[in-house]
Amino acid sequence: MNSIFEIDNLNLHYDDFQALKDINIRIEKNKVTALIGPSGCGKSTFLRCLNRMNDLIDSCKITGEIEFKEENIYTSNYDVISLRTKVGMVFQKPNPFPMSIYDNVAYGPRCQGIKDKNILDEIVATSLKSSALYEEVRDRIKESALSLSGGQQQRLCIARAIAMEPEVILMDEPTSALDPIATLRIEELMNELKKKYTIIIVTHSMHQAARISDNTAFFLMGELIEFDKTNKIFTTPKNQKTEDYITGRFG
Amino acid sequence: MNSIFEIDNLNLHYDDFQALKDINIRIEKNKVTALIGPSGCGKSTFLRCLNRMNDLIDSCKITGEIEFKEENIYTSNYDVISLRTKVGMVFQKPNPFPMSIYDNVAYGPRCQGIKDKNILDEIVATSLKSSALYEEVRDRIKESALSLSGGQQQRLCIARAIAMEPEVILMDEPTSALDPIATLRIEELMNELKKKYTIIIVTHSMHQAARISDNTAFFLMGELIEFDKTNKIFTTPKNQKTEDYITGRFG
Amino acid sequence: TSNKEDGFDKTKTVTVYTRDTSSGTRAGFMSGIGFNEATEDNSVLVDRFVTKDNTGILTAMATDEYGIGYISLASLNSTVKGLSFNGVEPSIANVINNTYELKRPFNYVLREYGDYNTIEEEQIVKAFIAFLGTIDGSDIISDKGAVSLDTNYTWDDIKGNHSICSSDNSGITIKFGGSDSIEKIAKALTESFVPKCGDFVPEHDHTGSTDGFKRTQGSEKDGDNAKHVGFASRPFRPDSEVGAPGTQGQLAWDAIVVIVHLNNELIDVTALDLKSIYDGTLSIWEEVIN
Amino acid sequence: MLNKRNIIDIIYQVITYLAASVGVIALSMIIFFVFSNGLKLLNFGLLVNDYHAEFYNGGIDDPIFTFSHRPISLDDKVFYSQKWGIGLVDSKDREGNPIIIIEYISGDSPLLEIYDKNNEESKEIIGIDKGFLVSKISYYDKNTSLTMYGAESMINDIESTNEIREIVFSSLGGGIRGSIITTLYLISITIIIALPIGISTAIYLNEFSSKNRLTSLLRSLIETLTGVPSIIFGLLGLAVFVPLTIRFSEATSANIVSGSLTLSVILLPIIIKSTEESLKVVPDSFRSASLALGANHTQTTLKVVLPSAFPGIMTGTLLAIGRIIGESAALIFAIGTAVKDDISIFGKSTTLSVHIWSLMKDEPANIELASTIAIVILLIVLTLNIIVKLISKRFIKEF
Amino acid sequence: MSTITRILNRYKNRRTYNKKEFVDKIVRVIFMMSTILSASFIIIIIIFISLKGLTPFVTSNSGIGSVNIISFLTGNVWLTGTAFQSSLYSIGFIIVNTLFIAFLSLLISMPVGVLTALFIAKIASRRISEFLRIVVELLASIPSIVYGLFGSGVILIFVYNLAEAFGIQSRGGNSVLATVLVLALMTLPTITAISEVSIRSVNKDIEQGSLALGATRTQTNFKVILMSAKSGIFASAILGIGRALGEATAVSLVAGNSKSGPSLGVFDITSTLTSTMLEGLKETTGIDYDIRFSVGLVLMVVILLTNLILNYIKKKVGSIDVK
Amino acid sequence: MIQNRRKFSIELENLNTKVFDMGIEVISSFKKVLIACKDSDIDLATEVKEHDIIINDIEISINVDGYLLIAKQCPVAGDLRRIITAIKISNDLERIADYSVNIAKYLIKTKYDNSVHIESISKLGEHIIKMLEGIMTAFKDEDIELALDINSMDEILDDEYDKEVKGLINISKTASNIELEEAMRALLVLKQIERAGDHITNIAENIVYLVNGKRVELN
Amino acid sequence: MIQNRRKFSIELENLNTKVFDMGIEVISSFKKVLIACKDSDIDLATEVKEHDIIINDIEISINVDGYLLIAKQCPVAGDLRRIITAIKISNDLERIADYSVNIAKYLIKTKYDNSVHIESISKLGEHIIKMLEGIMTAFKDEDIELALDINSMDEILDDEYDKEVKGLINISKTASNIELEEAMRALLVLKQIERAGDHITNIAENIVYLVNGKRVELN
Ligand SMILES: Nc1ncnc2c1ncn2[C@@H]1O[C@H](COP(=O)(O)OP(=O)(O)OP(=O)(O)O)[C@@H](O)[C@H]1O
Ligand SMILES: Nc1ncnc2c1ncn2[C@@H]1O[C@H](COP(=O)(O)OP(=O)(O)OP(=O)(O)O)[C@@H](O)[C@H]1O
Ligand SMILES: [Mg+2]
Ligand SMILES: [Mg+2]
Ligand SMILES: O=P([O-])([O-])[O-]
Repeated sequence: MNSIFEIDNLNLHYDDFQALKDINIRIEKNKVTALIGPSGCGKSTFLRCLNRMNDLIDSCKITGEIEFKEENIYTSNYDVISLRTKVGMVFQKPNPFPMSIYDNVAYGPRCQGIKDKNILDEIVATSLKSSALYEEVRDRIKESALSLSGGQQQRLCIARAIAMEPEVILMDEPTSALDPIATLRIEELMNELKKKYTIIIVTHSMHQAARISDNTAFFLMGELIEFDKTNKIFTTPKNQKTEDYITGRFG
Repeated sequence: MNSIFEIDNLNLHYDDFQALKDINIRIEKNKVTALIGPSGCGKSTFLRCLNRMNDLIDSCKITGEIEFKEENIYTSNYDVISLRTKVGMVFQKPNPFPMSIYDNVAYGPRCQGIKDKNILDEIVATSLKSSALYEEVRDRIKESALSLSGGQQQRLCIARAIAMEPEVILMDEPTSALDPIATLRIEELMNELKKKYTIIIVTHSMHQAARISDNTAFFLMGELIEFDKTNKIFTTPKNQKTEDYITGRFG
Repeated sequence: TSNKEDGFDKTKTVTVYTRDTSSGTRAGFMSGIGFNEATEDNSVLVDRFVTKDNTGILTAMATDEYGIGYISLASLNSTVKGLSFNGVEPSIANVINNTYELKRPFNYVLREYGDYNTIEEEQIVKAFIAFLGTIDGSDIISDKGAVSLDTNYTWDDIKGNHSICSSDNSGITIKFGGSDSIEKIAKALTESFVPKCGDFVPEHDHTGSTDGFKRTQGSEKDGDNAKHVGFASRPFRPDSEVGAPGTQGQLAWDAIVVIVHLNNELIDVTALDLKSIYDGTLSIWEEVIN
Repeated sequence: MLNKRNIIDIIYQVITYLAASVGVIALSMIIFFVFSNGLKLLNFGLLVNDYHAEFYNGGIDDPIFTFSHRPISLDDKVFYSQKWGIGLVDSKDREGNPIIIIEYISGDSPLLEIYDKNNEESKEIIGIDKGFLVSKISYYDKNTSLTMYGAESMINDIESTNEIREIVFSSLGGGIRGSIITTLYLISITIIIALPIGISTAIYLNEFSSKNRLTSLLRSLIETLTGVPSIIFGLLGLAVFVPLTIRFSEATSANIVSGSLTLSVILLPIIIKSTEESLKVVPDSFRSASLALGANHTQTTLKVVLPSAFPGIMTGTLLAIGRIIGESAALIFAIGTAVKDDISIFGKSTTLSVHIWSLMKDEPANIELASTIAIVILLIVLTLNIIVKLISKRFIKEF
Repeated sequence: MSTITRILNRYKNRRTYNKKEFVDKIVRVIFMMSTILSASFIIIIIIFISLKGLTPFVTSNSGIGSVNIISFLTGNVWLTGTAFQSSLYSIGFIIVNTLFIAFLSLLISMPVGVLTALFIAKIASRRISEFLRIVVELLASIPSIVYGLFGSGVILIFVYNLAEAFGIQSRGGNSVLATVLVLALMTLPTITAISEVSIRSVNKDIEQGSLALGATRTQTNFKVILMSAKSGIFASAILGIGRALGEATAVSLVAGNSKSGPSLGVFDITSTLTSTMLEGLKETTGIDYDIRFSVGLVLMVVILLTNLILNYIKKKVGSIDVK
Repeated sequence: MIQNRRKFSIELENLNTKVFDMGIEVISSFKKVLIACKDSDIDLATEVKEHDIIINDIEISINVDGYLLIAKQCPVAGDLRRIITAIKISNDLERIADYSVNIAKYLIKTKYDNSVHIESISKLGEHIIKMLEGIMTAFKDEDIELALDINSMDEILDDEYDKEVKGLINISKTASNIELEEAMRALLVLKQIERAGDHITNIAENIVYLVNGKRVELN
Repeated sequence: MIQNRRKFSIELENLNTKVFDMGIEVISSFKKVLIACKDSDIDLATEVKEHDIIINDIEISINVDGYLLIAKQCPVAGDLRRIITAIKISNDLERIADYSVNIAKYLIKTKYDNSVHIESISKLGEHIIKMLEGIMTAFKDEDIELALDINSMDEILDDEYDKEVKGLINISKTASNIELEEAMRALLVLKQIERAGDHITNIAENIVYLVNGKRVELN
């Protein structure tokens, strides 16, 4: 298995509360990995470990190892900023910056110090194309990103992440604020993207996980209950808890 | 067919924009009727016609007839306030008032002028029981409603509507802000409630409509494309547009 | 190039500080130095003069080494240097003996007799004015830094004439207003007079000399801010502020001191020099000091 | 590339920290200025004492001298008269003026016999004591001893005299109790007037009005009010509210009510704005929910919308109170500058900040006391701040 | 049918609804009256100020002659020449001074205030920011006279010494600079407080979005957070400039109250509409009194126009994307 | 706990019950047709033939229900297996019922006496009924062991049938026409039974799949 | 337009193709076994027998795919019908393949010459292949008309078989043992063909259901 993330014995505490318990998992490259589980089970927390967004939370303490491309990202001299350029993230609510569409996409590269107009233009165009947004916005690329619809905004956020040419894209419930048609669009998009990127997605919707992912991890109360091929999980899960959850018995 | 609402040639304009086009429909009593359709097709607008909540929108102009229990509700001397006590409503986001649980449920009856503590107590208890919340909150009925979880809050909103002993409950995407477990709870609850009330629910989720409703109406761009038994709609819809929509081809 | 030695550089320009045109101090000062045109007219003054209030001038002189300004003698303190005027040192003694010429009168004005709500009010006001003329009154005026007028009888001597003062007046309010320069003195006067006159209630609302006349006998005498007694820190205007006979009078003199920074070498200044400084003829300190 | 990025980053950081420290330092400097000037005068007495000193005119008819010696314990600064058995010391009052204080009076001093001269019949003994101020002593035979000449001269004068015509004692005045009370009155009355009108207006604009020309006209008129400088409000108060209160109440001049009315006008746009903001934050779904339950507009507004907007309105009110406390320009006209001890709402009196203003108008200005009052204002605002925070926190927590 | 149902139905069918709608109407009228009352004050003020303020232009001012409104608005000396000559009141230079000072003070207080707000909201530790927030809120409600006090006690000396260090002889520190500093200081808490609120209310999502793109904290703060809070920041500027334009007492303590101008050098003495209006307001009569209301009228117009312009810019800036 | 999806659970349960009931009906059909064979009871055979309509209806109803459940409830994992296996098992049961009907049809059509070969018919008949009963129990109890046991019983059926065929071929040279005809008729009946056995194998496969999600190829 | 669910549509398409391919395989099996009959080609028969494994695998794969698609995509309406009919048709196809295997097995087991009855076998064999080809075309084109036509062709099969049975019974009294045996063997082969026809009826039913969602009971 060609894994891009290798997580060993990951434990995470918020102050005294243990949010993740002894997680061991290997995330496959160029695959879509879905994280499912009931509310509060630690999906988002886990996801945010992978690009060290948890660093922002003071009370958060981490032990264990997370290796990204065979390098432990939780060492003190690891370059977090460059990690985040390699591991992009898309959030639950579309959160475009209040700037033009162009500036949104160019934001990341500019932060990296790229100033050349031509290069930026190309990055923006490519990213928008990859996120299947280009056709819809080409004529108003200088308009405010906030004028886009919810689904378009979310694709813009994906374009923004892609503009950094990351290797992994983390998505935390990226469609939960969208209507079903927009959701389908994003799902299709993920299907395209996985050819180039590794995608890890948190989703509340079992069926979304089933539809789009190659592998599925089921979390429960901070524990990784089951991790397997999605086909396996949704047809013949090994663990009764998983079965209970995906069939809606749980609660 | 024992219909509680009879809508004939309903047309609705927001200023120049026609949001509903010549709708004819009969809503069956003590059944769950689901309204589905893509975003902006007029589901909510239609729903809000039924208890004249559209009155609040200045630009909204209505023609056609809506008969509730064989009385046209859009006549000038029709008593809107009493209509709203008979046609309750539950909204997309759980919106309990920032008061205690008790006060939330007692709000409607109190607005009607009921002051007797005993009667109110009983109304509150009955409504909470009917909405399957009583057991969970009985010990903290005087606490703030905002301390409840999202799913509980939504059930509280249902209890609040039930407290008026309405005949119809309108629900506008009542579960779209909830997690899947809470959603299942609400769906179960609706199943109970339909024994006593007529329920009309707008939902974005085709599958929710399939799961819970007896009849389904499919709207598209302000038109009622198909209205039939849910079993029919989700297995063998008559209209190709309906099939396209429910199978996700549409968009 | 700086010729600064001992912290004072004579080649610098004089910064002229003045009160605004409505000020009684300014009126007194300008007439004292023979520059009457400047009383209510800024155009005759040197360019770029600075307009400040009393405190402003005082504090400015503590900072601005090259400034010159004027204040009431009562306000003079050790943070600035008060100059002799025409060779006479500014002191109360010199004011009393009339050698110090830079001064202005503190005046009062009453409501017209008969124009009071009650007879008691009128009598208390009369008693108060009488009190101003006693040694007890002038003691208080002196205590507050102004220069009192000559007198030789005490309140005890005349209090028999004012029977109103032996009754209980605690329900009667007497309103005082006018110049705010006189506010402190007026307050001290009423404070000490109140127990002597049946504990009437004094109410001080000092808003400026002009209001002194305006609110007792002028345009606002029947208005909401009407006063029983008004004060003015300047002579009443002969054209517009002439009251009924016996209702106006002087209660004290106020000496005006020309002040400069402590570092300034100047110790004495003449009226002519001052006029030249204020009209801009002398603009460099060298010209003044030599 | 990374290096350059780091450098730019650091530059920005430095700018931020620099600006923030300039800001913080400037703000702290003001606080420091206020405290360093005002702290020494701040004591409980200042807060509760009268502004006006109580004066006693003392007389003594036939003093009997016993010549008591100067007690050794007395400080060197104290000047002592053996004849009269009294020790005086120079000091300064709260406003910075020189005063003379009785530091010691011996048990057999003839001065203990002093009676109230204004009450000739009863000749009630005043009973002077340590701590009294002696503002002057006058004699039959020579010039009066005045405070301005100092304690030493007063002792010398008295020591050489056998008869005293009159001796004036007083309490220590200059307390700001009256101004504090006025300020509190003003706050309460202003809030009582402005809050209902402001909230009603906000409710009308936000909940009841339909979107038409008239509404937007009313709204812009009210917004325009924000741009009016407060001195103009003062003139309005003077021209409108002072006469109004005089016409319709026992008031005879500018008074607390006229001041409150003026402040109310100043506050209206602030209260309306902040109430509207907090009404806007109330989710529309609350309104819909209430209406859908068969409540009418009034019930919806009063029972649901207003309570939800409560914390916001509280904050707005706090802002308004801050404005009341800090306002001086308008009040100078609308309430006047008379400092009083007996406060009545239709009487004259003045607030803390006008008090500061008049102190600044004194010749010379009394910066210390002004700073002390500023400290008091700060403390009041701080207290209010904390109270409001606690209330709204509690409110938020509970509901 | 349960008893409750019966009771409820009784209530529901009691036909109290007409009464309810009637109550609605009454309440509506009451609230509308409040609104009209609130709105009427500005009209009263305008009428009142105009009555007085327009008098000098339309009457002969008891024989002195009416003031020429054009020269009043454009001239550059205030009451020089023989007193009470109607043609000699001019405030053109004062308008320039006022705007210049307000602009400069904003130039100082905006960056400092906004960055301080940024510091409080985003950089400082929780305790420090809590503390600073309280300090700022306190300072926002200190009477402006205290700022004047600070100005005359500290800033004048500072400016005087500063000028001296530059080899310039200032007029005791009374100057444009001192005025600007006092106003900047005075508006600082307001600007800081409001900007801080709007910075704090910037959606966390946006911040995280930026960080997740590999932007540094600083880049995030400057490029995204300030950008998103710009409408609040602008609102604070509008309020700040309003305060700066309308402030009278503090300004008159440090401006030097020049009578001619305009004063564009930083160490020049200056004057503002408010200080001019306030000066001797109580001591004057006739035209000399009324003309100050004319100044007040001009001040109101200036403030309103400034607000309009700033609001316009705000709208523009709100929709245009600043990089 | 199952609170959340009570309705769905009930519907699943109903589907299960329907399948089980269908099994009961099929068993009763088979029993009846065997009795008819034994007793040459044409009426009973006719009854069995007509009863087939009911069984067909049950199958259709299971299909419709299963299909609706899938469409409406989006089942996954065990739930989905249950529905799909219900559909498949009902299909097999319907086939099995058809075989009983086939036998009944022969009876009716030929109206002949089967008493000669009745022994082996009875024997296999009882055997198949045992298997049917067993497999339905296995289905009900989700008992894989039992299902596999039942499955292996099919071999006996096959052996028996082979034996019978061999016997038939053996006697065909010597036997009388009538004997031959009787034997052939018996063979046809036995053939139906044997084929029913095959379907039981299918059911067993489906039970295994239902319970543990594994597809096994039995027999 | 289909943009939104391209992946799903492709998967559905694949499933369809698999079913069609399976049909092709089954047809080829049948064709081969008929040739084997004609030519008594045991090798070919063995090949057919072994080929069955592949067909079984396809069926399993269709089942697995269908099941996964249901579990993962929550299909409704036409989509769901397509999956379920795919599963059902594959089941029938597998059965049909089994019959061809049965024939092959007989051939191998008996190693006898079938030339006597080869005519009717060939005739019915060609008929069934026509039916198979027709039904797969109907499936591919979702052509209900064609499906119903093919369905009615089943009657010919039944008639032919009945005729053959009657013929067999007729000759059984007079015919030689060998003749009899040949006739019986032919009968068994024909029986397989006849039963394959029944399954084609099922497929036709399923095609109707697939296209318009109606359940019909054919034959
Ligand atoms: N900053 C925090 N401080 C303390 N506890 C936290 C924090 N963030 C999350 N938690 C707790 O950690 C647990 C896991 O949270 P997390 O957000 O990862 O859940 P989740 O699985 O993403 O839930 P959801 O589906 O609701 O997003 C929860 O119990 C939550 O209350
Ligand atoms: N107040 C309004 N003024 C003008 N147009 C409106 C208004 N409310 C809704 N519309 C328009 O009417 C159409 C129908 O809106 P409606 O809210 O009923 O859609 P919906 O089907 O409920 O959509 P959604 O699923 O997004 O809630 C939309 O095009 C919408 O833009
Ligand atoms: Mg989460
Ligand atoms: Mg809607
Ligand atoms: O100079 P005055 O303040 O006393 O008028």
